[in-house]
Amino acid sequence: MGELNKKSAKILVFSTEKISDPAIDMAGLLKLHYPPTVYTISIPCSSGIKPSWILYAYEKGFDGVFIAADGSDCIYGESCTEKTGNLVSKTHNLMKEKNIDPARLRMAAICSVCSESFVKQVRGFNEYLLKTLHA
Amino acid sequence: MENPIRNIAYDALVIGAGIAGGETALNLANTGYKVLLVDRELSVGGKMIMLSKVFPTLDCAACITTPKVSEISRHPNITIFTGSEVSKIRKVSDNEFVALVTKQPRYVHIEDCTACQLCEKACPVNVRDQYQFGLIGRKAAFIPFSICSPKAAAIDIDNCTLCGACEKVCPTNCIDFTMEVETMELHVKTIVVATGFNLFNAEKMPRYGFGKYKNVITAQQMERELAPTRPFNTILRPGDGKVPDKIAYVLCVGSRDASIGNPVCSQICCMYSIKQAQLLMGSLPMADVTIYYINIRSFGKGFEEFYQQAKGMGVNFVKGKIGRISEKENGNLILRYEDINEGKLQEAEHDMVILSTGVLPNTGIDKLFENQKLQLDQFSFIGQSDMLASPAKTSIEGVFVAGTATGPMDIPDSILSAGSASSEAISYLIQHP
Amino acid sequence: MEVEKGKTAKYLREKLGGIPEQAKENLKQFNGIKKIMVDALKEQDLTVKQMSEKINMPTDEVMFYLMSLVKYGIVVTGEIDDMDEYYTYKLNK
Amino acid sequence: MSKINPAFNKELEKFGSVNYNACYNCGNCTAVCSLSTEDDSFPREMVRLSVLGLEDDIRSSLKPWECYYCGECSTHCPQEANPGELMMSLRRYLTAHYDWTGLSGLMYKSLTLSIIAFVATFAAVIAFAVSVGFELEKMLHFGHMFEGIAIGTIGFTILLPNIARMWYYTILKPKTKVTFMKYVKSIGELFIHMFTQKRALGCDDNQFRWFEHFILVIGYLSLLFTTVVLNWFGTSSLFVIVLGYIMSAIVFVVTIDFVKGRMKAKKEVSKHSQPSDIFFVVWLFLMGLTAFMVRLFIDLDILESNKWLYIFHLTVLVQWALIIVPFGKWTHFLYRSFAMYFAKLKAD
Amino acid sequence: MEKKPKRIGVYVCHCGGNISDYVDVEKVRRSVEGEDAEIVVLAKTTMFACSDANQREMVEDIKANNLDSVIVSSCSPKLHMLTFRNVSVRADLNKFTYVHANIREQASWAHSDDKNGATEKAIHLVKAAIAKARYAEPLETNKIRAVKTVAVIGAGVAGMKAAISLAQKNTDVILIEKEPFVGGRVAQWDSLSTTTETGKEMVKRLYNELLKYDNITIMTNSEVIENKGSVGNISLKIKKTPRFINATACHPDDLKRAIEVCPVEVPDDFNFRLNSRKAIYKNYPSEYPQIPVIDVKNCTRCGECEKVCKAIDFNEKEEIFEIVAGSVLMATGFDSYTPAYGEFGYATSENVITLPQFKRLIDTQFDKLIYKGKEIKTIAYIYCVGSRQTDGENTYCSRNCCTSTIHAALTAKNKFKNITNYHFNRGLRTYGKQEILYADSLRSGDIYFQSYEDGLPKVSVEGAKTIVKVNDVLTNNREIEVEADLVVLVTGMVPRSDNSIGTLFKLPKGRDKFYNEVHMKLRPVETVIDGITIAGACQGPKNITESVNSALSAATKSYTILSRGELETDPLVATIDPEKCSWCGACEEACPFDAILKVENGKKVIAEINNTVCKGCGMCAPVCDPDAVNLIACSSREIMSMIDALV
Repeated sequence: MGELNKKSAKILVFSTEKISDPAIDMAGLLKLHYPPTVYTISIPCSSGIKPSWILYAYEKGFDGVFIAADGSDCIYGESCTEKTGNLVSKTHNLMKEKNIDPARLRMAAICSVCSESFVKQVRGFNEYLLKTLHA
Repeated sequence: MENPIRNIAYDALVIGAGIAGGETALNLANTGYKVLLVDRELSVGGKMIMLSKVFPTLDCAACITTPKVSEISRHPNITIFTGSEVSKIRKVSDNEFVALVTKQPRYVHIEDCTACQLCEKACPVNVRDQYQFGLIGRKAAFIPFSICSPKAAAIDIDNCTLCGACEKVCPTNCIDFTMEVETMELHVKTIVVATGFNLFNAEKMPRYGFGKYKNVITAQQMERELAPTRPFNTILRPGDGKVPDKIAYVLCVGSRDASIGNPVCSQICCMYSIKQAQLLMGSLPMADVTIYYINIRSFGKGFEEFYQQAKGMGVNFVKGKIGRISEKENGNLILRYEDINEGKLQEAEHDMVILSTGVLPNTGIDKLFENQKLQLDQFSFIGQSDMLASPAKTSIEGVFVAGTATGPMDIPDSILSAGSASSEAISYLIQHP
Repeated sequence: MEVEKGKTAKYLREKLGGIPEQAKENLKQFNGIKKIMVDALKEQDLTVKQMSEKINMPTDEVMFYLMSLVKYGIVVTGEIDDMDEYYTYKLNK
Repeated sequence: MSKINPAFNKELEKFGSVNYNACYNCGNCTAVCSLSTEDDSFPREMVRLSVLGLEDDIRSSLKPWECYYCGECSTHCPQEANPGELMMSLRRYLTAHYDWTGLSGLMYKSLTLSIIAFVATFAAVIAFAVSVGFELEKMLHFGHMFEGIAIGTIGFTILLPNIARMWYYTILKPKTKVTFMKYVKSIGELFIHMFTQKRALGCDDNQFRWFEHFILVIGYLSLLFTTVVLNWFGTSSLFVIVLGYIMSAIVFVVTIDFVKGRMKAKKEVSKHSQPSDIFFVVWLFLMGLTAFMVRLFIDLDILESNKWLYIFHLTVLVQWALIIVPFGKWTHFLYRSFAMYFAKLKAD
Repeated sequence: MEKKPKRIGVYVCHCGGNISDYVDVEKVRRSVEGEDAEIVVLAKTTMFACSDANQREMVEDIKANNLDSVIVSSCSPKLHMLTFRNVSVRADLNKFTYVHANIREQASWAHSDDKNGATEKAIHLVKAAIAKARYAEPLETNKIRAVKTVAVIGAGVAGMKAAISLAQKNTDVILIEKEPFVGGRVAQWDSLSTTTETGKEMVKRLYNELLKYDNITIMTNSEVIENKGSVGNISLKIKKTPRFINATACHPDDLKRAIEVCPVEVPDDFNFRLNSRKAIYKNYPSEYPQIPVIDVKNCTRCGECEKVCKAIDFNEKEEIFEIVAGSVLMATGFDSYTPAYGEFGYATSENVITLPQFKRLIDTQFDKLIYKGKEIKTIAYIYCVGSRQTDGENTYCSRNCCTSTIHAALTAKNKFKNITNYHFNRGLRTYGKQEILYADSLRSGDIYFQSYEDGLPKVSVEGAKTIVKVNDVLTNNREIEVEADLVVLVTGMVPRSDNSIGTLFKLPKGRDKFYNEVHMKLRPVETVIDGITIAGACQGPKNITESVNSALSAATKSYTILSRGELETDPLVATIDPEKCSWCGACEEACPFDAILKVENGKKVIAEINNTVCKGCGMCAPVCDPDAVNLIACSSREIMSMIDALV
């Protein structure tokens, strides 16, 4: 595992069952590679993520958390974008309090066919994390 | 001993248990109708269950067929007869057909067989395996293929030496050579014909040397070589076991060709060839794969992108129909063609050639109907009496058609046409109680 | 007619009045080839080509029988040659 | 930049083309053709040029002459577009085009005109016979004279200018640079092809067809030589007499087989026979047969009482020399040989 | 609290090499079997987890080993989660005890470049699934009564066929059409290939059949403006725009005169703006319903029509209807691609039109083909305009245009004299029996040129002539020039530009921007939104037969959903911990479905979840300061233990 850590950062992705998860699946289907230390937990909607989960992930050793948000495609309504934004800023504040680099939490809207964008995002995130954390 | 004639009644008879027939049966059964599904093969699943993966998603074919197949085989409203053929159908009234079904003996009691394969081990016989398209042998007591359904052994009586070894080892005593042909008279209210298609027999084009040159195979055989339960456990050319590294696909073998009597485009060969080419590039990374085509017909959802993806992976696409194939001493093959882009005659050497054979009608179905005529179209596919507005209707009221029995179709279209036939059949059953 | 379970092959044999000639012939041939191939492999591991030369049989037929023997577990696939072209086959010990 | 002319196919239809518009450009015809090579790919190229009506390209092309019509391309054409027959009709089209008199084209396109020509020549022969009072000696003498004069006149006034025109269209006009030395060095090609039709051996349909053709050419040329130079009908040399018998027999026996083929129209090459093809073989047959009979009657000394036989022979001869040789299919024999020669000049 | 440890069974699927080629499945099996030995009482690998044989084996294993929960590690849950839930049910387990791990799309395929990495990831994913399974409890599904009514949106051939087929199955249908007339695209065509019936006749036939069924309500000029509820019980609000014509008082002659006197002229969209129509109009004489309509947007209220016709009634008001349907069938069709300004001379050359315009042109002309006062003799068709783009967004093939163009070209040739057709294509795609049409066209003398994407034809104007140039692949890449009287751009099918209905129903779109099905082969007409099916060309380019097939498939699916009258929905809703909650109202505010009630439970005021309304989105969870809200199956303890397993 130590070997791997040098190559790629550990990233926890919160994806959503109906929107961003299909995009991540399709990234696999199209063999768009990304670091294998990117793990996904799928939940119904990105606006249902508790800040405490994110903080817990850092505590346990994740280098970064990525929220693959529903964006405007959310099947539960348009308020999703705003609510996800709110919980992210709430978490950022909590992170600052705990002296965690807020840049270790990223969010992007991933639509159900945004495979390439997902891969680009996590690759970029991985590079950032490697630079800042394992330099 | 006389054949016992059984009289049984169902709401619907579905002839052919391929993907279209299976889907139709499921749709009808899920809305509460009793369905009889008849197939002449030893397993349901038709041609699709024998495929490796499917375009354009590269899902494994088994991942899509097997759950459907298992749902079909478990459904309380569906009765399956494998190894059986419908021999006669008579319409007796608006909502009644009488069908004669002949069931060939399997010599194995399916319900008792656990597919333990002990009989297969004990059997001394070796004959060409029809489910691997002759690439490898099988026993006379055998399980048709690993994902077949019903998953039970069968005895190939034509090649059996009746030594009894299988019986001796069978732990459940399910092998029974006293089985006889069964004939049944069935009463059904509606019929869905889903008898699928035949593939062109490449031996009818001697200039391609299929059957003579051992390294010229059909795409159906390559499909087996690529499947998870593949005969050679890797890709080898059947002529001498060499790992091929220069592979050619010859498209339109038996399609778009009036000179052999089939001017129709088979509409699936381009795509399955591109799919196989992608899979070959995956399993033989050093190999060159060339596809010789007239026009690439990647017209469906995601197909054009799939074609572009293959180009991106390095599959060569050459515009030009192959004229002749000749064999070299070392088993390699010389392909003669005109490279249309250059306007020049060319010869190319490949060590393995795959013929993408076309779709032909499964003939003879119209002969089953006794007192009404099942109309065929000009290509001998089953005729659609109202092709645009009711594609599943045939010339006989109450008889519907699903899948490739009406003409070439890919899997998604077959499934949609099965949905269409189911809809018509359900409406018919409701309107003719 | 009652036939004892597990001995029904005899019943059919009697009913048909013997064994189909073609099936018998095919079995005899297969057993012969199997023996020749196994004997050849006892001496050394062989590729399909080498086997073909050794037992004087066309390569495509060797391929069919040898692969069937692999399937039945009598023969196993060995190494591939330096050119990554031909596998050798050996007896399953 | 090429401007296309879709009306060309109407023109070509008059020369006997069949359905070539159906071509979907798969190249199968080129690929099954055993004479097609990387540097010389046909017939699809010719089909395409014809579909688009690119006449300049067609006129400058030698490819139609390189085809010996084995029919494989048509047998295997997935669109049943008949590329083989197209090549045949292109040869007729080119023949018409090379011919400065324009008569070839007229006769290809109009059967009536051809028949009129045949009837007119027949009438001329009768008129001549009447004018000499059906005197056998005079007729025989004239016949012999006619052969020599006709060969010379037709050769110099029609065939030679036409060959020159062919040269102009295929070599000069496309601005192919050929040195004089090359003309000299390559001349062998002309005679080899003229006498052997070597190229047709490449057709893998059957070697027998080439052999028949070869024997026929040799037989025909020798018969011509025997009658014109050695004066077969007038000679008393036993050698010449026997030679004439053999040669004429070869001509009519081999042509019987050809005629049978045309009639049955089973093979691809004879499915779409045009009148000009039929005239050619039938007249060749009649020439051989009547020549044979005439000499036989001379030897049996019964020609005097059967003058009509000679008149018939003379009619066939005159029609052959004045219609079929200059304006009919006979010219193919010449153009093909020159095409091989020109192709050699163009090569490299 | 802790009960006796769960007994969990784990299956690791090879997927016939799809997984096992990159992931060491045996290693995955060993690592979970070893570490969590107490609860993982069984760990197996299998060639195809989804095969019938393995399903049977699972049922036996569950019973023999007394398992509480099973995990299958295989492909995406979108494919086979339901398959394995059903396996659990057959072994008498509750379906919600089943947990799925995706080690194909998210491990073996995504990391096929790194076998070790893929294997490590797969191990973690399976462990996370085990962590989740630890807490998976049996749940009761919610049962809801299903309304046996289907709302079919769009009355083109697909929608009409679906409506007829559902009505035949004794299902109530509400057929909603945004346009004032039914028939969609097919009504715009006269000649159709493979039949002698015209498009208009086909629409007429279907419309007359619609009228036969009492259980079909046709609503034209109507639009869905609101969507609430879920499968089985979907409430729709429909806005019906008035026609301003009183159908009962209408005398056909008067109406004809009303149209004549109308002074307004607007571009006629039905004829693809080739000509103009009045503000009171009908697109063609036999159009259904057989009442003209007043186009309010363009009507100047000059009152001329009122003077000649009593039936005109400007007092008609917009109406709002509320309906309830059990399922919604979408058949909203497609738009034809509009070329960009200057694309192949579009809009810059006056002799350039699109294929739909050309088809309307042939239908409306007789004897001679006249366009802009000029007789047309030679026509150049440029294929793949707006399809198979290399520099645009539409990378897909529009499937239908090759055949459609050839059919139009042949129709023009047969209807008018001396027409010459030039087809500038990129490889003909007349698949299946349509190939015969291509062969016919070649035989009739049509000329085809082919180019690749890097050498598309160029259109230029020289005087009165329009010139098309191309480097023709079929003639050794030679540059060919053709003079044409008319250039027809073969425009492909694109999704409807007005996607308000898709937005309203939250329908996901595919890469091609058409509505996306769940799975092309397993569930080809269903969407991720339960109860909403899709049919026809709104799902992607299709011809009439294909549209009808998909419409009937969708009808079968919608019918199957509703036929039993009762539906089961997932009980995966939010829960409130009454100990922690002390009503602040934040959750109520966050809930988009009004599923949170304020109740008094005897001791204090707390929040309570209305289970039948809650959709389990979880928006209420993060806003709860005392952390009293959790989603079933996605609660903090599950997520956190999964995080533990993934690290």
